[in-house]
Amino acid sequence: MTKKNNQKPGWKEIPDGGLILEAGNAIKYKTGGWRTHRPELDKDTCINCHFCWIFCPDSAVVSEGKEVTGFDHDYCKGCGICAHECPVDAISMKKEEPSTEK
Amino acid sequence: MSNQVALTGNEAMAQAMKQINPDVVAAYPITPQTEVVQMFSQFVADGAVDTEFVTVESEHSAMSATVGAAAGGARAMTATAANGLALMWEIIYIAASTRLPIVMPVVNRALSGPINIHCDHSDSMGARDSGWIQLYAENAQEAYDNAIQAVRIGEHDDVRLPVMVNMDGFIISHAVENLDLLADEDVQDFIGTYQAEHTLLDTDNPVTVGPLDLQDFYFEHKKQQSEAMENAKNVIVDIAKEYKELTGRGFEYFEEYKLDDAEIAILALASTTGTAKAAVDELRDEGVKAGLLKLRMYRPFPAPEIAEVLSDLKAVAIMDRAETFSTTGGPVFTDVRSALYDAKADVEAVNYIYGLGGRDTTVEDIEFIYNELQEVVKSDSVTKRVKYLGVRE
Amino acid sequence: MASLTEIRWHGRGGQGSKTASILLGKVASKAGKNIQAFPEYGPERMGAPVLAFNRISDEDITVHCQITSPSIVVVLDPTLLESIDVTAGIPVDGTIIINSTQTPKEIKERIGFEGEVFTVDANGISTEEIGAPFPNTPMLGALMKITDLLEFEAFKKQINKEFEKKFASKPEVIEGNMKSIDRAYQEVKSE
Amino acid sequence: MSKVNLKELSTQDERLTGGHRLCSGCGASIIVRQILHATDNPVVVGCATGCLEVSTTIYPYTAWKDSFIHNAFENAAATISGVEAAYRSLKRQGKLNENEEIKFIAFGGDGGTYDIGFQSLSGAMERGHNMVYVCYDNGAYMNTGIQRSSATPKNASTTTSPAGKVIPGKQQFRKELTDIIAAHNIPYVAQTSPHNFKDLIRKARKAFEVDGPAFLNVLSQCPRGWRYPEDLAMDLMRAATDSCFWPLFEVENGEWNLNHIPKEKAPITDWLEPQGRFKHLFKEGNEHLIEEIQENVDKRWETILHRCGEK
Repeated sequence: MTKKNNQKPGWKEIPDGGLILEAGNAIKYKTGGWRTHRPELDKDTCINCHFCWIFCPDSAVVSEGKEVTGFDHDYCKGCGICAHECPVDAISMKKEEPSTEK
Repeated sequence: MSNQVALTGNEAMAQAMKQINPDVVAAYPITPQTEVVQMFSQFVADGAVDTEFVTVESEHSAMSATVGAAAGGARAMTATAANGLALMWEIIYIAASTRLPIVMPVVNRALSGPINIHCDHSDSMGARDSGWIQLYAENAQEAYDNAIQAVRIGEHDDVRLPVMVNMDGFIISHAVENLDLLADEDVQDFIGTYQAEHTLLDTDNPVTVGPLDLQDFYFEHKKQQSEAMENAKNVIVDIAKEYKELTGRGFEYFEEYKLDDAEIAILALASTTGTAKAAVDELRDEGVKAGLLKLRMYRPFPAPEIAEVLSDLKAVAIMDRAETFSTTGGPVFTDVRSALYDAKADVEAVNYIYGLGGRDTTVEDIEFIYNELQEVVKSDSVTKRVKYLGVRE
Repeated sequence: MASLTEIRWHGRGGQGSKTASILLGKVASKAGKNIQAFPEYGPERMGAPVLAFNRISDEDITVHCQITSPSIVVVLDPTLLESIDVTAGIPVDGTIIINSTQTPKEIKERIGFEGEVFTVDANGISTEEIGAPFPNTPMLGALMKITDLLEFEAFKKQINKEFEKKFASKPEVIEGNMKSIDRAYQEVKSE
Repeated sequence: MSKVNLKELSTQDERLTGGHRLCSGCGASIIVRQILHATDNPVVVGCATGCLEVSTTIYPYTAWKDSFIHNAFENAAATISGVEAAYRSLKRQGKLNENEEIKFIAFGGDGGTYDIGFQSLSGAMERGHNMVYVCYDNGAYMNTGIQRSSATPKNASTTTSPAGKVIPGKQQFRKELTDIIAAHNIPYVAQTSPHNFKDLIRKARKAFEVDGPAFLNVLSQCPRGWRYPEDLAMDLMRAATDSCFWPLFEVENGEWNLNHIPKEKAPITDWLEPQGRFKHLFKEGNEHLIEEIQENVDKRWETILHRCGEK
């Protein structure tokens, strides 16, 4: 048995039947690393229309008090739908640095 | 406390379901189980139960909806037979692995094809490794008793597994016999109320049921299931004892019939064991030391216990009302023989495949097996390990 | 098993042979007997020849095989004699009761049976008392007369209760059925 | 019903978290978010086997903040039927909080809805369970690698209906599941698309409100199966509705209503051309295939116009 395998909980330590009891714990799994381009918000241009927010597949557009404040880069996969749908071009897609391509 | 009535096996099973009063029943009719669904529908129509009855469009959906209901914290039941059980196949594994204490009467019938509506065990025997507890009954009384105990067994904290309550199609399901029913309140007292530990409907504690379970955890979940099956053995004994205190009836893993001093014996399950008792009685009158082991609990399989009671015999015949087509015998045979191997018992074991598709099995047929066992003992040899009882050449 | 009585019912689908065997079983059960009542199941529909069976005993009944040598055979439809061997498996000291306007002697000759034969016009009785030929309940009355399975008055009292359950929605037919039983009990003919 | 106001909606809690493992630019999670923003009630979500299911609940993680159940591929509707039956039973018996109303949703892809789950869906709709069934229709079995379904558009190239030397992709037109579900005479049936979030959220609200079953058929982009630049997803969805390939309509208690009539009906090539799965249609000699698709769309659109009383 590999050491890695031993670090995970054993059969006595996990709930029966494959149940997951911690709702929404997928936030512990970060998907931001999948991204090749990151969205960047120009707050001055933004009109808070929230199109980016409603079209985000990854619940990664942050809105606080009805105001779009930016992106949660832990989860954003960089699809760019937000940037494309922004009616005022307040979002630009920037290449992730360091680039994954060497 | 109890009252004797004359009911068909199906009527008895419907009564058990009514007295259990499940929160949800999702079921689809299939011969020979149909009457159970019909009678239960009438209980619902008359307001005799609190059950939400889901008239699904197939057995696949019957088991699917029952899984949903049980995951929602309901005491949930369904019932089926033969091809209906086969159509549920995929979901019976999910019911067991999701650890849902569903109780399901199965009115045993041959699994096609060619299509046949009569009794054999090819339906439930095929499901023997699905992770369900399986109980078998000699008669309507035992089927009724098993159904009530099944609720407690499945819901027990150490178990939490679904239970299949088997009853022979037509032979028991459609025959009127005497039996004692418990009073409704005694059934309710016995089974108690059900509180699932985690349910979809507990909105304060949302739960995810049925995730994608990959290489890193699936194996652990299987180990849990296996452990629950192991635990079921003690739980089944405890509940059988408690039920016997209440009713004076019942067995734990099996019934030993004139087995104490027996030299030859038959191991069988379900309705044929009643016929076998008559054969044992007749042989005993002739001075033959014949005995019978009637298996009630087939899953989990009580291997050491069976080996212990069979070890002092000279020869045992194991009767299987199902084929495996492995060419090495029926399912019960292979399990029993393997148990005897572990016990290092010096007892010849032979297998009789019988009664497929409802073929009648008479007292004379069973006496024939005992006679052959006597030959095995006398000649100290087995000419053929697996035989078909009464098939035409 | 000395007290065991095995009965085979012959009828046509729809004539009530299954119902008769179940009624007999339930009544005998209430009288403290151990019983079985079961039909033979096939794909038969209305009109096809069908079978039903009873076992009645003071001892436990554990056997679950079919009945192949009944001591009593009840035939609900005389036309079955043309196509079915109703005597199959009956021992020589067995009994046949048949719904027929013929005499037992005539039936005996027709079927070549050595044992006892009884006849009763169950169709005639039920037509007069219920308004249509329902031979099964009169045949139960005849069966009570010629066997000592159950005490007749107790049988009637109990079967009346069964009818009350069975005919809860049409109580008017109970009286006709009870009269049919009484008349068949009186009118069943022996040699 | 109040207007769909995104600023207001943005103050609600997110009920599908990030950290799920759907593809970048997937339509399914956008649809789920829009649906869940259409109700304030607690929900129980059922899900057919498919992309959404496998990607949001990989043990030991779940992206769902509400209760969730996956049972198998073909039985999401039957499974939710059972949960909803449990809810009704337990509530009737006083075993649940009587002031809390739970909504029941089943999600399925087109595989789990049009095909293998069709019987279970039809049964659940006929029985009248109080549930909202949402089909996210991306037109193939994307989860297992883009195999054709009965929702796959004609001539789309999939891995089981590949465009080859003699056969130009799928040979059948897609079946109109929305119409079939409407024929179940349930209280509410609608077809919608996430690019028109106002339409989708309004329809989801109606679906939650009706007493009895509701069905939403939602066009869902799939960058992998459709083969287009993923940021252009919503343009593509607009092309689907503007070309009338995917009409937005609803059937409320048997009454058909059209919710979007394009100012100028776009040619079907606006929808086909950006997608790699239709690339072979634009080779010389395949013009007749495009014509045939256009004719089919025109005919369907006429039918819809008549049904919705627009003609």
